Amino acid sequence: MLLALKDVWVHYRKVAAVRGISISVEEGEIVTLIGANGAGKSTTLRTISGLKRPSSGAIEFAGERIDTVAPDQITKFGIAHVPEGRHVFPYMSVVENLEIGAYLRTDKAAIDKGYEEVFEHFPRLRERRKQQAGTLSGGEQQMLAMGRALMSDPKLILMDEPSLGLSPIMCREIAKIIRDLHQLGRTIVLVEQNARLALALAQKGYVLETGSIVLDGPAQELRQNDEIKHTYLGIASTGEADGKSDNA
Amino acid sequence: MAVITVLAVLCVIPFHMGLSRVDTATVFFISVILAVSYRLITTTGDWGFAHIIFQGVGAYAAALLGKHAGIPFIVMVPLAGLVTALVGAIVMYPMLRTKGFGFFITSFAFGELIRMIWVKVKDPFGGVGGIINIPMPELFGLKLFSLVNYYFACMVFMVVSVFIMWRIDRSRIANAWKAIHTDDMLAECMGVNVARYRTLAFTVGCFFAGIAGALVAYRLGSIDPHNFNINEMVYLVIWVVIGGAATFWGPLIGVTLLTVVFELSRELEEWRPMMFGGILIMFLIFLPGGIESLLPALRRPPSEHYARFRKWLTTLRPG
Amino acid sequence: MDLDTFVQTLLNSIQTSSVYALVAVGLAMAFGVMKMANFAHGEFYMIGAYVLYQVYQLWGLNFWIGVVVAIPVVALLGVATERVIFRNTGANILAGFMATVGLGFVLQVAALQIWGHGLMKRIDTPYMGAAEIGDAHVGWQRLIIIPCAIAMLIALRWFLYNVKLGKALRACAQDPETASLQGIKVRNMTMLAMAIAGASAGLAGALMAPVAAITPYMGHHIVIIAFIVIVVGGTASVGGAVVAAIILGFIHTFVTTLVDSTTAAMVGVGIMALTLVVRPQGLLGRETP
Amino acid sequence: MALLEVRNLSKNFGGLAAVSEFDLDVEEGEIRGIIGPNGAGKTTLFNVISGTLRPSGGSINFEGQSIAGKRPSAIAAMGAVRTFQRTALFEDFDTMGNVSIARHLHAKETIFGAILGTARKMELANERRAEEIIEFIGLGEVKHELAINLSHGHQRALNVAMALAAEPRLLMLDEPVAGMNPGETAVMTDIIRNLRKDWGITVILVEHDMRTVMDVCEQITVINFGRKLAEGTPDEIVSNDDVIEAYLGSEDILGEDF
Repeated sequence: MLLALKDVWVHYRKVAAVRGISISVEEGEIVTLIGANGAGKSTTLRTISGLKRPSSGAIEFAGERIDTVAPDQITKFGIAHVPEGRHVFPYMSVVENLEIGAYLRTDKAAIDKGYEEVFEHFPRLRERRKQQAGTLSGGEQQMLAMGRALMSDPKLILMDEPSLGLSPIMCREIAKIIRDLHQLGRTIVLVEQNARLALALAQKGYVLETGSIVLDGPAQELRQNDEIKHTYLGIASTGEADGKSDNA
Repeated sequence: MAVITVLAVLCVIPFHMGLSRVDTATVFFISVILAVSYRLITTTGDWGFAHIIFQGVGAYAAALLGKHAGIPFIVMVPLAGLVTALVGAIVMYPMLRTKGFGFFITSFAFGELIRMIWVKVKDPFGGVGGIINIPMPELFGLKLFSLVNYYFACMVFMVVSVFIMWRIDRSRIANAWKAIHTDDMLAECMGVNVARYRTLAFTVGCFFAGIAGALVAYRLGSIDPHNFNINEMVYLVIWVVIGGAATFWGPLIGVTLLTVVFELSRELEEWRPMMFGGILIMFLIFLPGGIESLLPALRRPPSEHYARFRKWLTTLRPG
Repeated sequence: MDLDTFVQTLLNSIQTSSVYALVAVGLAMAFGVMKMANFAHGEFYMIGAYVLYQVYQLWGLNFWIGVVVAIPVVALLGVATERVIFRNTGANILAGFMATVGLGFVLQVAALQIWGHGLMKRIDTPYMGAAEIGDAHVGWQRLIIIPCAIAMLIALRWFLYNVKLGKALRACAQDPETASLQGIKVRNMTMLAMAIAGASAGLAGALMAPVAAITPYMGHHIVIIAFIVIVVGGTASVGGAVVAAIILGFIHTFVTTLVDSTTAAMVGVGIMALTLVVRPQGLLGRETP
Repeated sequence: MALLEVRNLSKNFGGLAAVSEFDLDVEEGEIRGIIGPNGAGKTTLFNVISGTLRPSGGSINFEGQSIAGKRPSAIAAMGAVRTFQRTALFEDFDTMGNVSIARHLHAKETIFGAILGTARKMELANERRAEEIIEFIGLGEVKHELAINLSHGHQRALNVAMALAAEPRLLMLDEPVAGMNPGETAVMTDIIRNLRKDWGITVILVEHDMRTVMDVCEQITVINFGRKLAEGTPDEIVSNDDVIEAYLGSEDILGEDF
């Protein structure tokens, strides 16, 4: 097992944003956390990468406890975080953004290979390598944030809402790249509000509701499961909802 | 009860100490008005860097009107307050767009502008030389030139000013100010017109700064722009930081304590700025709430202090 | 204003702008990266001048050795300030500012005690003579600061845009949290910013020492100008600070020549007040280094 | 005439249209839900109506009077009061103190009144009213606790109590049950229902927690990409394909080659 969260609780002051969740990620798979907004998905990712300390529970990565590791140490373990809203460095060029992604690496040849790999996945970034990141479109910024994460040659990539605010065409492009990365053997934890998209990409899924896991299983099974729809739309149970919609 | 005791003592002491001490005590009373009125403005979260300048506005108003219009002392002091309040309200209008550090630095800019007007405009402000021969204050035929008499005049103004500000601090208006400090957007949505209330706090604070200024002008007999420079402002900030600004009593503690320290350190003349600078740094790092933040601790039982001490010890261990 | 006066004032303006730029650029660095508003920046400048006085005048070493010594000494002072003050006052800009006001007092008294008080220190001018253009003439010593300032600004730009560490510093200024996720230690970058701030203030102080009046209070005037410059240029913008330094240097010098120095100071402060009220983000907006 | 009439409202940030061509009618006595996916423009809409943001275009009428572009305090004085998504309270004051500050609109005091202490009678009336509100919201037991020491559920309830203290006719609640556990949520749901039943207050509810929205609202407006996506009863909304797609997303965009 590459990553394991064991009964993790996270609080913002008095509020429990994550209430005792346990998650396991095997090497080479895409695992998705889905749920309506406010369910605690982003908090979970921020806790894994050290931006937030869990108030209890354990996080293990490749057999090591990482729940007290500072965020600036987390790349050393091989974890890269693509934050929600992309957060590229707006006044730096595309290449400079990528260079910062490889900040802790020293092997020049490997870094150069990294650039090549990124530009292969994202040919658009090659075209715009000198452009200021802040002037890129939303989709291109998302690509850059993903490329920057790849530059650290991570064993695990955490992606927070990559489809947020993107047009369907751009979503599709991003989705393809996520699938490509998976086929090349990368392990990915994908947080998405767009549940159908996420479940189409992932092998395993967890459904979060107000900080707890309410449903989990292979993505294929979850796709068929009507419960998800009810979780998202706040309908109490299947039977009742069907009855109601018949009346409507 | 405690207040009455303090006042009684203050009434007796001028007859039992040297005249230079009486003058020091007079300055202390003026400082109290200044510090308490500064803290009144900070209750909205608006930490300015120009309060001394507004004291200067009051001083110039008193000096000019006292000299040229012949307005008597008892009328002039509150009138200087009103003039200062008016200037404060005008200056506050553009500053409303800023808050936090922006407000701080903007107030500094406007303050410097006012100060440079004094330097630049010879008529009526007298330029670098300032205004001399401010008429000697007189009250009901009593010459206030006598230090002891002036001591009592300032004491009365101090007591009345502090009492009024204390009443305001306990009112609903002050609660609205404190609400603005905590969360101005929330206060606004609860119906508090934030712009109006910030202006009100600033204006009232300036009114009392003006009173302090008039008292300074009459005490010195002559004023110039140097009386209201940035160093004086820094000392005011030090009083309020060290006493604390959260409660009404913080600045009083600060002024009292530092006046005593200042007097005791007379022989260290040259080292004094370093000492006060060091104290300011230490407080901002180790006790940002000021001395007043220690007061609740005095009420805690000793056992709790011991428990806290134990806990503090554990934080010292490495790892 | 006749032609000679104009040329004279022009030369003075360039020289003044260079000093402003050198001092303000450091203040802007510190403010841009971690919102550290350092009021003791003027005292950094003052210490730079005293270090030169010590090395050049008292020890009799070469002028340039004095300059080279002043840079690391004041840079270290900057790092110490970050570790002792800004690290503890944290996100509260105002508390950091006030603590450095206290630090300013401390440094003034320290200079007074180390180098004695009384009259201002006189330094033999290492470069005598003056450049003469028509009737206008400016002492060589005053002109030295112009190439030095340009060299320092070019070096700084090269560092920020071509060196990995400099790029990390810019990344931190733009988005500290995301920078930390890339493995950049934000604390170290903050210290680095303060070191650069100290170095540039120290350099400016050392270069100005022979022509300025060296007193423990010489930094007071310069820090106010530096704050005006960074407010007008945009508090987080190093480029803006340079542009604003040039503009204010010219305005200041010309107004001083045409009217007087008090009016010049008023115009400067007036521009700052106007900027804060009308366009709080400064001339060059939110651009970061 | 509806209590709140929003017509053709738009709000742009730079080139981005966060809300565009938005119409909304809320009738007196309604409990209206506004929902939408993350980043759909709910909070922007809310901020524009409550005066926290200025609209870029369109009109907002409350009781027939235009409130577009007015200060939040002026809008609150007219009777439309909002709460915040974040827990927003005055931490240094106790429960009573918070509600008492929120009575601001109904406790006019001048600076001279403050000095002379002439407002005592008015303050007593205010205090009684504050206690009534606190009891209604169920905070009687923690009346004298400092706000910062209250539990999260109590803090959120206090937010609503503070809004009530302004005596609104229209109460706009921004995610009142955010971060609450099921027990606390149930209590809040009851409070919202009773607001209308006992006090006749019209409620607009922006909420992530769909269960709560479906539970208490008769009419729901769905917003997506800043525009109105659907409007109707909860039953209509849950069976609306557009809404389902907005919430669950779609895998169709992946295309044939997936």
